[in-house]
Amino acid sequence: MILLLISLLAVGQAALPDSGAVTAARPAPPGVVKATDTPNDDGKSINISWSAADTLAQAWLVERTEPDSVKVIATNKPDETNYIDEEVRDRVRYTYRIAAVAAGDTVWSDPTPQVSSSPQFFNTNRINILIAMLVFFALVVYYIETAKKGKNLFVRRIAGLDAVEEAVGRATEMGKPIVYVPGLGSVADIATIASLNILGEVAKKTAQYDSALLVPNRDPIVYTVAREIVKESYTKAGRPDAFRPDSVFFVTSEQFAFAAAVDGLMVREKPATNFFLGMFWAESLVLAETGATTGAIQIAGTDSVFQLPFFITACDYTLIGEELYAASAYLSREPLLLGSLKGQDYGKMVILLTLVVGSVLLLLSKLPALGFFSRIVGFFSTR
Amino acid sequence: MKFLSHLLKIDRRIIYIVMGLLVIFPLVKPLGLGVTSGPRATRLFDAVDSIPPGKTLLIAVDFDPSSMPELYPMLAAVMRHAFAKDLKVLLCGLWVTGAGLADKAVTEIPPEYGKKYGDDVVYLGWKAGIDAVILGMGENIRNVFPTDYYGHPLESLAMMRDVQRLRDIPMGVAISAGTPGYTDWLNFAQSRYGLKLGAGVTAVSAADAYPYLQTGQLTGLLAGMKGGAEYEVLVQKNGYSKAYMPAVAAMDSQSLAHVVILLLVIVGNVAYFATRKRGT
Amino acid sequence: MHISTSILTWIAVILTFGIFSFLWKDNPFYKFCEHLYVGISLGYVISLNWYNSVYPDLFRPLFFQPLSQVSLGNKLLLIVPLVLGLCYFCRFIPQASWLVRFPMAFVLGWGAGVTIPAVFQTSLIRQMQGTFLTPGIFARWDVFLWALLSFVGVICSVLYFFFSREHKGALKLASETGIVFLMVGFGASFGYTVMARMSLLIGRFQFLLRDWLGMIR
Amino acid sequence: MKRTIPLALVLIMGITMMIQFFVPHPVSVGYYDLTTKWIRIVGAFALVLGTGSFIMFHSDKTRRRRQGWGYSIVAIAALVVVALIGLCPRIMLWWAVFLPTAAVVLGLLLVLVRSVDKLKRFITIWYVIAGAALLVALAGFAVGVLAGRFGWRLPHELAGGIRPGSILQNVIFTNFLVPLNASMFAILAFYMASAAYRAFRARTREAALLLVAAFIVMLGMVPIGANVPFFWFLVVAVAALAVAGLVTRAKALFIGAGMLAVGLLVWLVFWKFRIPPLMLPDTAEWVLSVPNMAAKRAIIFGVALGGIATSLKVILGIERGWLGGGKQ
Repeated sequence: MILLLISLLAVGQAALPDSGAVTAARPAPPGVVKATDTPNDDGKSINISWSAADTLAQAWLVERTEPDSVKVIATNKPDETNYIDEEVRDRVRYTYRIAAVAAGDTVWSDPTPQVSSSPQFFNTNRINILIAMLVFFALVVYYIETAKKGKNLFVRRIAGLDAVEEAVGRATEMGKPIVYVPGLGSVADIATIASLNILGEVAKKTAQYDSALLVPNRDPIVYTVAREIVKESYTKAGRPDAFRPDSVFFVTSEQFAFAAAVDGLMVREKPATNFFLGMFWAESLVLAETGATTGAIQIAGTDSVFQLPFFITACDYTLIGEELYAASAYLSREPLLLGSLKGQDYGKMVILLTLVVGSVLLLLSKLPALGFFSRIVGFFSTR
Repeated sequence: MKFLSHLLKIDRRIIYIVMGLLVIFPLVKPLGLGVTSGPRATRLFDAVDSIPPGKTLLIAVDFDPSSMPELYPMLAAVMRHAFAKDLKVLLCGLWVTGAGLADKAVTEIPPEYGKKYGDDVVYLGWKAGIDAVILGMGENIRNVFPTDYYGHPLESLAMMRDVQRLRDIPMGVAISAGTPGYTDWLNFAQSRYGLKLGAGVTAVSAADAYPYLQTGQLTGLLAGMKGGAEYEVLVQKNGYSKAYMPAVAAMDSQSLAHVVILLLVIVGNVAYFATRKRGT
Repeated sequence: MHISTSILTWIAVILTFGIFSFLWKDNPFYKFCEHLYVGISLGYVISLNWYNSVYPDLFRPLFFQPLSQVSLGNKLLLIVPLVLGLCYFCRFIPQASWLVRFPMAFVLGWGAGVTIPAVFQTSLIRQMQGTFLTPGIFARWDVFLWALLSFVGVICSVLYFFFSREHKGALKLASETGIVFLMVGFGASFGYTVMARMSLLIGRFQFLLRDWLGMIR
Repeated sequence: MKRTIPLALVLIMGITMMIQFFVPHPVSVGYYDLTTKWIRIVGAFALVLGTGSFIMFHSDKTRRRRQGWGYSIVAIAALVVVALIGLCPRIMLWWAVFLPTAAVVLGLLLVLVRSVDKLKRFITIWYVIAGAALLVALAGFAVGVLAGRFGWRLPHELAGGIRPGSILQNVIFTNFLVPLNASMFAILAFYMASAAYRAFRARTREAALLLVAAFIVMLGMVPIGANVPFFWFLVVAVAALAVAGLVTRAKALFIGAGMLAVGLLVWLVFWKFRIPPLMLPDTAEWVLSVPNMAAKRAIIFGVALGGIATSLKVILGIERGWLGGGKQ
């Protein structure tokens, strides 16, 4: 698209028409008249553009000649020197003429070469998106495959996990229970799945230290999955007998009723540590506040940007957005999670690299010699 | 220090009562603090103001009753501005629960300017399938909305004759309370069909709109009830409407409420740090 | 001060106080209002869905409009979404509950296929274009300073969420500055959220004072 | 068979829609229009899932008499009545009021009958509700047909179910849905107030920074902060830091207060000892359009890449959570 424009302008300056004797009133016929099939469209449209030879013209007439008819199809205001004709049929040959109209005089330009419209199979404006997609898809698929082949991919230990360790330890010393809320989302939410992975880890610790664990749920499916995970963790820690089935329970599906019920639980049980990991909505405020007033250490983690500010101020440690996914990937070592996390990580690196290199080149484009670098910004425009 | 630790034990219901009274008081006895219009609201106002008369302004009603206090004054103010400028107004919505609100606006506001339904204002109604609706409107509005919200076929409405698809509409204003909302109009209407877009959002999602303002994807932004009040003031100052301004009336309470929250946080923190020093 | 006499406004007021009573204590009146709300909103959505989507787009063209208006080809094409839609009902028939996967696959596949390019276009390519440092930043001292600050802010905030290397040395410094930007960003959202909640409360009081008690205009 | 075909369908739909994005050819545009129309219809049917699980959950709670089962009846009754009033094309208003009450009375009668032990075995409360609902539906349709034939015309605007713009829709919308929905969110303001007092603490450096940014935005965005110079805001901040340092004897707070005070002095000198004219709203606007914009843009990149990766895994069949348990 850019190349088209530049070639148009260049040609425009070179071949200025030298019309014959020009009477004062008669306007010169329009300069270079070009008619091209509109690029990157589904056909049936022709782009006509021309340049004004002088400023006398008060209007432009656009005339189309087809095999069987000649018709003036548009009158444009002086400043509009292009027109898109959309009443054309594909594969029919047309020619166009433009007239400059001024004070009764109509001076016609010579007709353009024959042109016909046709649909294109690839939208050249969107090459940048295609490249970005292919690069990122390659990264994600590559890392998921390597993770599946068992190659251990390095993921750094999230600071939040040390806080989890320390919080469970504190609860055991004080002999008080731990309340773990796996969020209000459903199994389809990524944050809920990440929270359930971390629940497995916390349950293993409470099994070893034999401290009480309470897991209230809002979604029936999440409830059943959570109970399986806690049971499995207790058996893995070698304490299947210590698992109390009623420690994982379903409360209600109404948002605020659930928050009120968990508040009641926290005030009654006076837990040493509260975990709020998963998907939360406006009720996060109610939970975090009551938890804070009971003096418990609170660790939160969610990917919902709206609730993060409240968790950050009301809780002792907060896993922000993707840190929650990274923590669950680190703990579960599950190839699917590790693979896509690494793929996104290096996707970010590609973005940052492009931004830095692009910016350097763009700033250099101020120097006369490297002017063409300024085309980089255009490459990132979207149509 | 004993007083401070006692301060922490205040029952939450006392805070509720204090909060309620402080919000009600300015509603009954206005403090008259006045509203100054910020750059983002003025930018949207100028964009709508620059639309030539007779052209159509698209307004997307993507919110529900729970965000009515913040977003309905914006809808009313933008519609009053459009009618005063003799623009045609085309309403549609991606939220099912927003249908009643658009219907209320279409019945209450046009009569103030003697505008007739069908000639000056049309409400297309709500359709399921968020991106499908916008993309469908891009190609041809009729195959998404064969009839308007009240069942009249689009051909029978005079105003719809020169509006076939999104390209025929110079500008749109997406008034949205979340998703689906202005991001979908950006993703599908602007990038594919080049629709110039302004947005009115609830205060909660206002901060997230700034990246789109900086790239120029959004032309102007109204943020929360304050944004509504700013637009109402601009519409009134330019003599486009003398109607009652609910958002401006609420601004005094809004100011007082913010100051109360600030004081609560500061006092809470002072009391917390003081007593924590004693190792409670 | 003239209290409204319309029974409908009184219903709205009673329901408002029903929900507000939850502030004092969770009580039967609140539970009644909350369950009423859940039931009404779902019933309302069902009827609107019928009038705005299912009836005009499917049932009317398929069953009620004659062949003169809707060609046989289009009618056959409409059978596909009808069958897919009905599969949703099988979710509650134990043996055939797997049929619900077909409409879900159709919707999920279509959604993912449309969203991916759109997200690349609007959230990635367009936002990257806005982040580049262009020669335009040398216009004025503050334009240059804030453009540089935003650029550094974006880079460091993205690096904070980088998990493939330990945060040591330069990466540690970058993620430290990143967290500062993130916290200011969350602070801005916090401020706006407070503003939003207050507006909603003021809106409710405006309803009570104006439509019910008639104390304000 | 039960897993391979859905996975194939998700793959085909995903790939074709992605390719379609790059091909402007009329065939691709035609394919696109067709699938968008289908999606709108299938999307509307998805509501069946939500309604179904809602009714199952509440009816199960009623049958098992779990705590609060009475409210579940309210929920189901509200759903049935509003849905029926909405869907019946020409139900007349007083029929719409008369029939539900008749159904409820019938329901109560059956409950009484059911409390008699003999009958308990074969009439459960759930059948009562189903019976009442069926009765209302049949009566509504029958009346609609009869009204049509015998021309029992009520004033035009009273009839028409929840037809867009009909009187019934306004009544249900403005007097039931609006107050409930709006009040449900309005009580959040009260929670905000009590949480502000009892939970929002500057526990860590990050939380303190968050609260300061929040204060600037909150004051800057309301009329009361309109003509407050940012300079005074910083003076208050210095005082607060100093007091906090005094109370907790934390050296860091003192250093912070000192550095900020020096900064203020330099700024004052720069403005030749006049109060710098930078107002709070402009500072809030700066906080929003520079640091906040950078942070939110970084979050947009993260969320976009995360969303794309998840969508890709769904299309390629790597992520199969949505298939649900299932036998094979």
